[in-house]
Amino acid sequence: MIPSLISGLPLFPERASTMASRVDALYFFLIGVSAFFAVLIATLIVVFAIRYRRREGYVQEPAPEGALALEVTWTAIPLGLVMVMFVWGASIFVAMQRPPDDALQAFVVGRRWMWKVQHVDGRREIDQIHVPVGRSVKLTMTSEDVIHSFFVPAFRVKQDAVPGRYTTLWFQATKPGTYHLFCAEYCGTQHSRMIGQVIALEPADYAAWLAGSSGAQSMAQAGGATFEQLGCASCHRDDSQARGPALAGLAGRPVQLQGGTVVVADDAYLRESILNPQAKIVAGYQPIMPTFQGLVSEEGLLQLIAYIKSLQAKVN
Amino acid sequence: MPETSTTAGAGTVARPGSPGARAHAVAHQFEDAEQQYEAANLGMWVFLVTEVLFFGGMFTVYVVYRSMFPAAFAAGSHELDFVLGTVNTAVLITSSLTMALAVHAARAGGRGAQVAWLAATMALGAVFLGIKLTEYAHKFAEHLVPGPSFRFAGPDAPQAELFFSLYFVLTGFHAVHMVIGLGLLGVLTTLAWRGRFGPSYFTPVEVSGLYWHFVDLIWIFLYPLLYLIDRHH
Amino acid sequence: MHTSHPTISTTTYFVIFVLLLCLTGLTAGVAQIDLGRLNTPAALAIAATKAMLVVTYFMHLRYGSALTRIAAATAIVFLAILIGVTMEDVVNRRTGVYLKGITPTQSIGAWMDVGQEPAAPLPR
Amino acid sequence: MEAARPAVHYLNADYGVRSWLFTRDHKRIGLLYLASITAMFALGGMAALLVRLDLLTPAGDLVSDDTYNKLFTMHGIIMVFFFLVPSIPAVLGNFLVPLMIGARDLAFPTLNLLSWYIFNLGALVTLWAVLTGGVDTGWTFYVPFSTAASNTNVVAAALGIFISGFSSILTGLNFIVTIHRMRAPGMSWLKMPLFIWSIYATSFIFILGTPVIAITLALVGIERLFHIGIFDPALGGDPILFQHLFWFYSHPAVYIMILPSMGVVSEIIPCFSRNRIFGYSFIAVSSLAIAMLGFLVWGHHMFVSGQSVNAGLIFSFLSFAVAIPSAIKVFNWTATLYRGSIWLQAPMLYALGFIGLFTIGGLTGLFLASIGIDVHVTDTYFVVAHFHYIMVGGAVMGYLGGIHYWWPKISGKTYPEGWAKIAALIVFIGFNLTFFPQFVLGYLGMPRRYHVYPPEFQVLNVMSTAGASILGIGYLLPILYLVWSMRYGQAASENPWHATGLEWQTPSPPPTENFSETPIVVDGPYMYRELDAEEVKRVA
Repeated sequence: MIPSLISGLPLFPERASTMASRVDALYFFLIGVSAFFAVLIATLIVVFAIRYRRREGYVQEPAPEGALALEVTWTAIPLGLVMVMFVWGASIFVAMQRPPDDALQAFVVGRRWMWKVQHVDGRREIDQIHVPVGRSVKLTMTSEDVIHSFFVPAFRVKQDAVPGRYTTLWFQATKPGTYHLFCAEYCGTQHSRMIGQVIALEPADYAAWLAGSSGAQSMAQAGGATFEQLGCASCHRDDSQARGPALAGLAGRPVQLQGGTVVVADDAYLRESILNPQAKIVAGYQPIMPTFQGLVSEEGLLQLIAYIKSLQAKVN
Repeated sequence: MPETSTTAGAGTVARPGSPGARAHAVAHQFEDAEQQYEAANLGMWVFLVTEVLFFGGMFTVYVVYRSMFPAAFAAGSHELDFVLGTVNTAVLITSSLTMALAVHAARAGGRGAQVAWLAATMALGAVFLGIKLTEYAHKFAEHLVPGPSFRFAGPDAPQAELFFSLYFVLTGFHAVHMVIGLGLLGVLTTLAWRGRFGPSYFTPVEVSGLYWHFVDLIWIFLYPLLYLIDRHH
Repeated sequence: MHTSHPTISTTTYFVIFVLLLCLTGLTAGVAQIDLGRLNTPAALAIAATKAMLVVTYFMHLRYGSALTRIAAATAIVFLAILIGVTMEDVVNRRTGVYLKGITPTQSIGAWMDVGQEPAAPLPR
Repeated sequence: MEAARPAVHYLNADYGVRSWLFTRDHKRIGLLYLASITAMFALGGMAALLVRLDLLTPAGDLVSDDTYNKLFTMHGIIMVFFFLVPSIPAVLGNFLVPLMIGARDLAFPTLNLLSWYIFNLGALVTLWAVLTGGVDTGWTFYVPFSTAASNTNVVAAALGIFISGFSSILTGLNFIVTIHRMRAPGMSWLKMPLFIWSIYATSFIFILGTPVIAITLALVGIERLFHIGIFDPALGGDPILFQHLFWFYSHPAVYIMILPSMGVVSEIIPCFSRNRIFGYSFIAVSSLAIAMLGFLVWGHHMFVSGQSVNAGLIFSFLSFAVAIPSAIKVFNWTATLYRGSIWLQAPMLYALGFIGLFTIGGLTGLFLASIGIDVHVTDTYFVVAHFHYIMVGGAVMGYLGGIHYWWPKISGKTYPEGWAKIAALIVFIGFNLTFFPQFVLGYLGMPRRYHVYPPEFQVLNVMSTAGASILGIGYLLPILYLVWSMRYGQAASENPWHATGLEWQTPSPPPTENFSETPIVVDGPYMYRELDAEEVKRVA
């Protein structure tokens, strides 16, 4: 019975993203180093314990207090090794933080206890997300209540979804299949049931999935409707009557603020400018915009941002 | 039993000094009054280190939020009573002076002076708390207490609520420290009245003084951080 | 008995007291003047000076043992670590753009920018 | 040198409940703490047992979701704040610090007793919170879950921890002042036993870290109680700021647990190797280095929290740096065995077991410091396994080793050596069986705090639960035979291990005043040789 159990026992998770093999390579390196030192220490202890076990007529030698050369050696070697680990781990992490520019976009809102996903074309999913193999996907995430964490073990990626701000995560699936999606940040009663699936499809299958049962408003369209409904266009317009900055082509570009600082109009900036307009005033404009805190839902915000980004597409 | 015959590298010897070196006020664990004094003094300083970090947690929250919402903090600060805050600073500084003089008197041994300066310190502490309560009452009346009844005009209302949360938490914990200090001073005054302190024994007055000055120190920083943001507007 | 702890004369206490009152007046006055981004640093510098006076004279740090000075320094160092490292995160995470050669728009000193004059008064 | 059991000692100097409840004797207070934390350990252990039993099946059939969440929260809060943090400092530290430095008591005996009452008050408030509905936030109290979402007794639990924090502060304060001001003549800093160094470094963390967790939990309680926003994201508050404040204490808290254990091991290894400790000053200084550096690495708990990338990289770098002093200690302990005369009594078995488990815990810490791997394994069972290797494999092994080593001094009786060796072996085996499979589970991706889990994780979970039952027996045995030995054990001599150190120069159990005369110190610690009269005179 035991052997059959062991043979069916997985030791490593499936490797289904470009990041997975990079993380695993470092993992195996660390296992190698750890095993070497663990075995070394264990062997020394056992050998010493047997070799020097209570001897008759033992007299303590006037042993040195220590040996500087030895101390320096066993300080320097681990130090060198951990610095290799640091640089290696940091390079992986930096890559995890840099989504490729051509990544597909999708938006994720965590809520106790479900994952709400919306694709750029407006398609919504709950507790599952379809992605194409071989194409980078960038998720922009937030939460409606408490902190959640989007975790796909097969991709070796994880990122908290934090209420009140955006975080991002990207991956590129390498193998078609259905993979676990876990909430990894404790969020209450059904935390362990806040799970789902990441379904990676071959490009052709993904295209077929996209083609099926569409017809929903795209995110940008929905955002445009909200934009009209809230009367944003009365100030953010292209003519001389504009009391707010023009939005076309804004997303992703640097913005000059009062006081001379320059920020990049990323998602976080756009979100802040809607919810807390006084925080960053664009040079040449008055701080007259009211807050829209409480008037727009988290999904509505994501749609508004998608709309602002689509304005950029028109200009280009 | 191990085969090696061992004894530690230590021996014992009677400590030099006459039996009279251990005065009546020295607790049994100390060798002499000097050691006892130094232990108490160091103990209070170490305690004050923990107090710095205790308030430090709140200061960290303050620094982070002020960096995020400078305008809201300025708007919130404008709602505080500049005059009362300044007067209270002066009151607390004066109480630090009287406390220092009380320690001085305890060292000199004059009973009347000790009691007088301690009582003056308590009176000033009470004045400070009285003024603070008045300010709190105004804030209640103006709906500036964070929570469901909070009302604040202007675009920064949510972040101004954060400012007032910090205002009440910081000044509230400071006031709690003041109350504890008043309690300590009350005990000291009684003991001083009974003539317990003099040149050979004044440690309690001295370490309580350290505590009182520390509470003053915290206020010295709270005053500009809470009351003086963007005053010139 | 406590020969290692010389007493400070009452005159010194009064001098320090007067200095502290003057500094309080100074900080209250300076706050009324627009110094641009220097208002907050000025207020904190004055507060730090007052704190030094209280610690040095009222709390006898100047005459105490080296150990008490080390204790005071330890408190300041670790408070600085708590605030400084937390701010390192707060300041750098807000721009949303990292490690691409783009200078963070906020610096550690940015929270002192309150004194800067906005283009128009805040709407009420 | 072998003195008979003294007629009057600290245990029989006075009788009756009052003589214990109002004692100011550091040795008796140490025993009071021993009683309190043993009770808390039993409660925390029962919660752990229920958690492990529930995880036998993927569907979590034993208890409901909410009950499961309350159980692991109770386990975490009790074990961290009411067992591990006070364990060695408050029990062995209280008992040994004055004895080891040749003092009659701690500097502030009344504060010491007060700290025990405060500890119990905090524990009772927390237990009240647990018994009247429970708490389900996890011991980490993350906002906004703890402030806005949880509808359990968060305020009471936070209040209990807040209160018990003052007992930590008073204990640390007492140790720092005592070690600075009350060492026996001749005991310079570099002649202090390594246990004293580690307790000194631990006290440092008590003093600097505890007030920050106190105010942080107070802010959570205030936010909840008065419905004001402090960390509330709806007002612009920052939940990640809470995490910074929380881990500023809670990461160094791990060193509160492991440093004293390292100190115990540094006493046991030279004694049972009959060797001077190798690299005394490196071990001593590395304790301080760990305490200091420990305050600079808290952000490695937050690599996926959304903190800035810069901060993540800095914290990763510093986390690797803090591994070095720990590695230095392990190498020096191992070198101390070389050419010694090794006596494998129970305390030595615990100490060697400590080195093994701590080495694994420390090495897996490198995986977590490595920011690219941490993204995958954080908040999974990999982290659970790692910190149990440090906090249970490390801290508790050291604690048990210390209890056995000094038991003759504490109780005046010898414990049954055979049973003790068996228990040490059971603990070692049970521990590894419980927690090693969790490393694999974590890398496979099983998140922590999961009540139900995918069926492919079941085999490893069953192994872990089986190990936990063995571990439970291993922990039960010492409680039984140590209590038995208090009544039926053989009387212990003054120095049964023929150890060095001032605590072995006074009778077992020691008199209330510890030493009949103030001892003086000539040599550094761990010198196994006779002193001649000339040397005694020279220092005197």
